[in-house]
Amino acid sequence: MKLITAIIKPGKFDEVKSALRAAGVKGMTVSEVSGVGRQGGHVEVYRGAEYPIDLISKVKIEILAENRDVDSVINTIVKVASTGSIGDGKVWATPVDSVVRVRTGEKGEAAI
Amino acid sequence: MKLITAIIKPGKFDEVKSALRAAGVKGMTVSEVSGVGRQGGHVEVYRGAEYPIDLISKVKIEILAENRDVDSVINTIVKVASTGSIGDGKVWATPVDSVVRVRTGEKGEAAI
Amino acid sequence: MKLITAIIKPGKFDEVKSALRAAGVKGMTVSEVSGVGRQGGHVEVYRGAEYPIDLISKVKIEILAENRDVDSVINTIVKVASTGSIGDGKVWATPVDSVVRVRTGEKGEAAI
Amino acid sequence: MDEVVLSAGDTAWVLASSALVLLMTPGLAFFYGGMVRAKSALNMMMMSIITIGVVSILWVIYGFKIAFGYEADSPWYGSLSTSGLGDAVSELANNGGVYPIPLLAFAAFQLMFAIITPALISGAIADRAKFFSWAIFVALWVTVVYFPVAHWVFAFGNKVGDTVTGAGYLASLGVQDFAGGTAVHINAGAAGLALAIVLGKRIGWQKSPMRPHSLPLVLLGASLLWFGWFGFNAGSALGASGIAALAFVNTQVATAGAVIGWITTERLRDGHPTTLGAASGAVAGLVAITPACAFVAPWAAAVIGLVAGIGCALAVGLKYKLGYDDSLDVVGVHLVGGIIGSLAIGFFGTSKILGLDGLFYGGGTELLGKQSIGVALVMGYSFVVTLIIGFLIEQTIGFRVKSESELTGVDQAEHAESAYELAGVLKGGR
Amino acid sequence: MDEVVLSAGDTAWVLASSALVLLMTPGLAFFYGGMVRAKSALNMMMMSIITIGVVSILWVIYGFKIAFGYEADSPWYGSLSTSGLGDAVSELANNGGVYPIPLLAFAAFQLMFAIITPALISGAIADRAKFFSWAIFVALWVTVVYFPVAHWVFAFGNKVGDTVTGAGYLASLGVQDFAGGTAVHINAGAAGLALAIVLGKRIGWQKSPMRPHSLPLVLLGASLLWFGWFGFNAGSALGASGIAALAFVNTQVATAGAVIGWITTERLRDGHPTTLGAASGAVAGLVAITPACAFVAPWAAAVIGLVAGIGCALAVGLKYKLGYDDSLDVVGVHLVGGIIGSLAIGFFGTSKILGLDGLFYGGGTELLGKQSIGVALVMGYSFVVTLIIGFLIEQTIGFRVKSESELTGVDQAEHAESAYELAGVLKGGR
Amino acid sequence: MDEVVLSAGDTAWVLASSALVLLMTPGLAFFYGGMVRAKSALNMMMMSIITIGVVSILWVIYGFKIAFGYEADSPWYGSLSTSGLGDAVSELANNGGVYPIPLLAFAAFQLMFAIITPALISGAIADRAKFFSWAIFVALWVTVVYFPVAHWVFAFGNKVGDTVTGAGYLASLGVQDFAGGTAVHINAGAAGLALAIVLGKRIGWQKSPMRPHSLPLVLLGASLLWFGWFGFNAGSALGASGIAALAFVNTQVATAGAVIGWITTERLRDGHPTTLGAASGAVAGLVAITPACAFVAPWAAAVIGLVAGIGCALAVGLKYKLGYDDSLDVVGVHLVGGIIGSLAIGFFGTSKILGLDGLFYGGGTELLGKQSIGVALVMGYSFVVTLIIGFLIEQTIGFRVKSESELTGVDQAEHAESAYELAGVLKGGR
Ligand SMILES: Nc1ncnc2c1ncn2[C@@H]1O[C@H](COP(=O)(O)OP(=O)(O)O)[C@@H](O)[C@H]1O
Ligand SMILES: Nc1ncnc2c1ncn2[C@@H]1O[C@H](COP(=O)(O)OP(=O)(O)O)[C@@H](O)[C@H]1O
Ligand SMILES: Nc1ncnc2c1ncn2[C@@H]1O[C@H](COP(=O)(O)OP(=O)(O)O)[C@@H](O)[C@H]1O
Repeated sequence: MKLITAIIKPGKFDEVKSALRAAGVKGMTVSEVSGVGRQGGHVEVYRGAEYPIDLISKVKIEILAENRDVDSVINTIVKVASTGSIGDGKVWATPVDSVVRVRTGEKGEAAI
Repeated sequence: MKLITAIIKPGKFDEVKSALRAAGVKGMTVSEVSGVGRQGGHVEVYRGAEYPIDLISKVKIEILAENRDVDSVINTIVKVASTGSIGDGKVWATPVDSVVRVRTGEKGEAAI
Repeated sequence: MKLITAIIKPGKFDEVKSALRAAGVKGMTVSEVSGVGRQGGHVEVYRGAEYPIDLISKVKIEILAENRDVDSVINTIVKVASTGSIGDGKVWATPVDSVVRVRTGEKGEAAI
Repeated sequence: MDEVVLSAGDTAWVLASSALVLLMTPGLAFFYGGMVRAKSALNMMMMSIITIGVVSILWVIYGFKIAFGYEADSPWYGSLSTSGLGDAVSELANNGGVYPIPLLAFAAFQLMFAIITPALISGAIADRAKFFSWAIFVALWVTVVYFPVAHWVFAFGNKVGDTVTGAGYLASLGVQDFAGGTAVHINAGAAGLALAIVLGKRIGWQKSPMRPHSLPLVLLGASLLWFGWFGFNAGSALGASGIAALAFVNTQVATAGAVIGWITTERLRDGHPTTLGAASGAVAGLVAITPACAFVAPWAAAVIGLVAGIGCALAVGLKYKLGYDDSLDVVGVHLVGGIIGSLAIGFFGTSKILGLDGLFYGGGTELLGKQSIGVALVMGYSFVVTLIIGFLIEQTIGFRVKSESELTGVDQAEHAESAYELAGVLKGGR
Repeated sequence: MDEVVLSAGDTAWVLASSALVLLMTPGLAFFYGGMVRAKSALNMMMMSIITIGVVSILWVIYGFKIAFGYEADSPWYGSLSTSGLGDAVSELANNGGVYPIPLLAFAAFQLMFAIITPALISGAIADRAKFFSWAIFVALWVTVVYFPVAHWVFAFGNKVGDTVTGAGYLASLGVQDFAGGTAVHINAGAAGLALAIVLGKRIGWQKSPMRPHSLPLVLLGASLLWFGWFGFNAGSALGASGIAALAFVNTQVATAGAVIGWITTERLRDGHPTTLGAASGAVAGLVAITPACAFVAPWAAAVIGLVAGIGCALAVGLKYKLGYDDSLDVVGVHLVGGIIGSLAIGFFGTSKILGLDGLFYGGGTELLGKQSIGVALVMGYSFVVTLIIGFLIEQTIGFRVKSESELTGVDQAEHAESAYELAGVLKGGR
Repeated sequence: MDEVVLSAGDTAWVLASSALVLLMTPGLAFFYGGMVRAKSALNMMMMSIITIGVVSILWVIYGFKIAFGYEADSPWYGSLSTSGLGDAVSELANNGGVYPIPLLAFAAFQLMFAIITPALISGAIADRAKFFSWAIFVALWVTVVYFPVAHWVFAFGNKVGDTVTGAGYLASLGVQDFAGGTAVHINAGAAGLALAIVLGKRIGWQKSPMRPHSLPLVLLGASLLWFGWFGFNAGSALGASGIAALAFVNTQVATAGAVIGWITTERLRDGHPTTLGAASGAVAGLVAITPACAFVAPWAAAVIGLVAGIGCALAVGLKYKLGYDDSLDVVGVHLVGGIIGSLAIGFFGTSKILGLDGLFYGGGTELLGKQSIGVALVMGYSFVVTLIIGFLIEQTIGFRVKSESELTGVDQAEHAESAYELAGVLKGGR
């Protein structure tokens, strides 16, 4: 069992969600985050005072996946979320020791 | 040391927090997330245009716990957060290499 | 490759970000979270009814780092984010199996 | 008798006042809407909006005549006939004397009172009412409660020479209520209590936190109420006169006093003067001065405001002791404030202004006695009849939403909408 | 002829009305601003604000004379000269007769109409217009569309004895439009359609969700519009008279009817009565009663409102069928509502009030015929000329922002600002 | 001399104006409240609300008499006695002549000016003032600064035949200030500078970002200010006259000019025209036209507005150069705008309107000289006395919150509240 975490551009979220569902991913957990990276920010001006805004809005997707699905999930995300311009984001996978479904108490594969 | 992550229904958060405290958990980090899963969403209608809302509001709890406490923490969450209806959420545990308390620089068990 | 997660006080975020950049960290992902811990909350009163607010606003920073940089990144955060008062937060590191840059598909070290 | 001709100045003031009083109902929607949680803010506001819709239509059909008709010559109701307002373009207002303003201006002004009164009640049943049932309730309630009660209090009848026909019961008795302490606030407050009992407590009441989701919205609502209330009170002079100016000054001063009274109470009791307290204090002061605004001197208005601010700040705690979930304190603010103001006339009323002396000006307890009758009659009638209407609706089409809907938020269940979508990314993430 | 002297009462009402109508444009800004996504809320509101700026200045320079001058004695435009308003302190208003109000009060009142009309159009091009191009558009549009059309409809000319010079074409024809069904709403609605065509559909239209980001803001806007509209309609009597009171009552009743009409349609069609529907219904009712408000009886106003509420609720779906992205339904609400109201005079107009009988009062189809001419002429002229202006701007300085800016949000691109910063921690995290 | 009888028309306009001016103070609360960070929005707004409370009460006790009494026959203050407003129901206003409006209407109208002036000052000390200390400051400041200064400027004394007693110093000198450029705006601006110095810079000033947390709220505030300002300026005619209409038109035109002036300056200097700039420009224009609105022609009003828009847009940068943290630019907008407007009378004033010619109309520099005296006297007095009051409070009960409270947010520390709870789940997560 792995946890796949993807940071992507907000505008790509709907597409990625659909693609993942089409690829058989049944669930995911999503949140709004801000990213710092190579991608530059923008400047806002209020009454002449400049505010450099270097945090950029991103969407974070977390997906629990069985080991055999990890690569295909990552590939799907990379393929759909990529625009080729700086700031497209990262995807990474981390090991998971155990998973439980709260509703039923089912564990492991059965829980996702 | 493990990191326990739980995705639960927002309405259950207060109860879970109290139960964890009662069970001796001293700290946790909480955020608002949206979930996609088996649980259906709802439809909103604005001037006749329908918007299917398939992201559902959830609360994410992250708890650093010593290995020996992991099972009991997970069990507490599953017990309290379960309503028996779809969408109750997941709990998972991942390995942690090291932990530091920012205030004191204490490491490992002493840090949580 | 490791994922370093830091929970710090919001007021310290700007300083930590600058220090990390100065230390060569090129990217990070940031979100707003709420913390429960030793630090007490406060009480709000609305029409005489008291609401104890025990969730405290924190900032969560996630940084993918190569193994050799992990300690220095953690040390930087601990040094800069510490005020010496309760609630300064935690920093922890977890193992990462693989990382991909969405834009290019680059993997591992090249991806961060 | 000289012929009365239309006064453009008086008409201008009454029209402006009517617009101001209309604005109070959206103001109330924001005041109430900001006080509930984000998940039921829309429903809270919609209860006010639909009230404007329903009452305006009924007013034109028969409401105006039940309240201000005198043809039936009854102290309890006006005439039971259609309003026929359409032909009234060149008629002047007639209510215990002929006023130099168009009858339609009078009808418009009084309509706004008939709208805000039921809207006030909605605060008692926040977060849990079925929208359609609320609309039905409003239609029934104005018909059997507000329209008649407005007749009792505000209808001074048709005066020909010295003969007056069709004046309302309390009006003929000499109960004083300049702008609606009994007919509007006590009436709504007692009804609020009844409905809070009918619908019962919200799930999690006194357990889950139910904080106001937007205090700026609350403050906006209170501000629009304050602004509009100048129309409510000073407009009730039905002309741009010295009495209107007195009512205006008193409205301002009493409200100021009540703001200070409420937040001082909070400072002493809870440790901090709050924004919600200031907004609530303003409304309490406005309520209390409403019946009295043209009968007392400005210094007395300040005192009445101060007393109302302190009194209501203490009264809103009652519900926790007595165990009814009057969610947004319709009882604590409108019933209590209305009673304070109505009785205050008995103490502070002065003959220098309107020929009536209260207790403090040596007028004895006669006026106070009459005021008490007005308070008791309206309170009792409104409470009992509302209880009956409420139970009828609850037993037939149901008044309260399913508990599941209440938990998710009544906005989604009743209106299929969310108040805010600020993130812009995770549509409906909440 | 008796000399006409200034009436303070009439002046008071017209000044108050002018202030009320000014407030409608910020009201519109909030109504529209709440309906778009958070990332373009500021731009939406700024389109209204700059309209106030541009039109006010042009009005003083030449706008007032193009609309209300009679020196050129043309049915199509007033005089082409500078307004010279500065010297007019003691002149009374003159428009088909001398009104006992200062000419400057009349000029101020009419200015507010000239402001809100172009502002209404902006709803059709939400989320994608260059701010500077919009400002240029407004300047051109009022000059060649609004000012002349206002002359056609609202200029009753200079009456000396029985001779009238310089009255507008539709005014002399006997087309009735009390407060701007043709000149304001049909005009803006047709222009909105033209601009929606010029700018094209938003990226992701009908695919990405584009939910209102703040319904409380929408409701605030609708409330201020409603409140201000009493000045718009009842103020159009240019005095505090019985006609003003009738217009006032009708405005209230029609709006109430339309709220009920719209949300009932929603309830039946979509399953839920919504807040956006109630707000939209209110505006539809206000639009529809605008031309008719002083010509019909209150019961008819309720019917007109009801019809407009239902009609506009159905009409807003048209754009999906016909494929133009009229983002905030300027066509569905203002064009359709304006047509309903303008034609309604032909049915419900009654001689009991203004000497004109519509079809339902046995007046035959004559009035209806005239009304149709007014509707068609204004609609056609506005649509064609707006199309030309729009294309001219698109071809020269460009009217639509880059698609990248549209995706990030036009607020950042055009104004370097974000509407909200509620988190307070992660500045600009969005 | 004919007996003066009450004019219902004039009274209607003054009452409506009083309500409009009251609304300006909540408007200011939103304008300021939106501009600060979410964590101190409530405190910002509460400073305005408590000002309404404190000043209204003091006005009734003694304020009105200090400002407008003439019994002491002093150019520096009115009478030092209780106001006794309660008996004044049938008295007409008397201020350099008898006005046909109730004295109480005049008192209500002027009260609203006494309220907003200290409220304006609060913008200079955003995010860091103790609430209770602010309330004490307001009470002291109106007593020793506003009430006397209002006497200097606005009190035209008691005229019997040709003898005038008790007129204010600047009024008798012939310094012109129609609606409060000196008494209100320069007065508040100079006081704001003094308080900004007393309280010192906010922690993190010019380092941490301090972005407005809600521009829609800022725009709402600016809109209510604009709307209410018609009462402020046109109401200052104390009647519904041609002068009122001129003041109305000029108010609109100058504001439009200033919106354009400010955002054009931004476009050229910073690259983008902003919403905050448009809102700020509107307020700058309103400020600048205030003293001049009844003395100049509309074209001149447009020019004054344009100059004020540009001038204030440049002036708000001064604080960064000079190093005082006038947080919301009370100096840059009110002091600078007030000076521009007051001096503008010396240039653009025209005898065609009020019998006074400025420099550009060949009247020489006499008027300009008098205006300069008015500006200098009010500015100097207000600055010095405010500095003294401010230091007194700081040294005794303390004026600034603890730095810890400032960091967490003054709302929590002073009011135990949070402005927003939109999430609804993680109560108090922020
Ligand atoms: N080392 C890192 N650790 C965690 N998140 C990162 C890291 N580097 C980048 N990110 C995330 O990825 C996003 C995109 O990174 P960026 O460097 O801007 O572009 P790209 O991925 O195309 O090279 C950032 O906004 C941030 O959220
Ligand atoms: N594969 C997954 N990875 C990450 N989070 C998931 C996954 N599946 C479900 N979730 C989270 O768990 C929540 C509940 O899942 P759902 O399938 O709706 O119900 P249940 O857990 O009762 O089967 C989802 O809303 C989502 O936040
Ligand atoms: N066991 C834990 N698991 C996850 N997060 C924790 C844990 N304990 C504390 N935290 C986070 O760290 C923050 C600070 O912890 P706290 O106990 O208040 O102070 P300190 O770290 O100074 O001892 C908390 O607000 C919470 O966000």
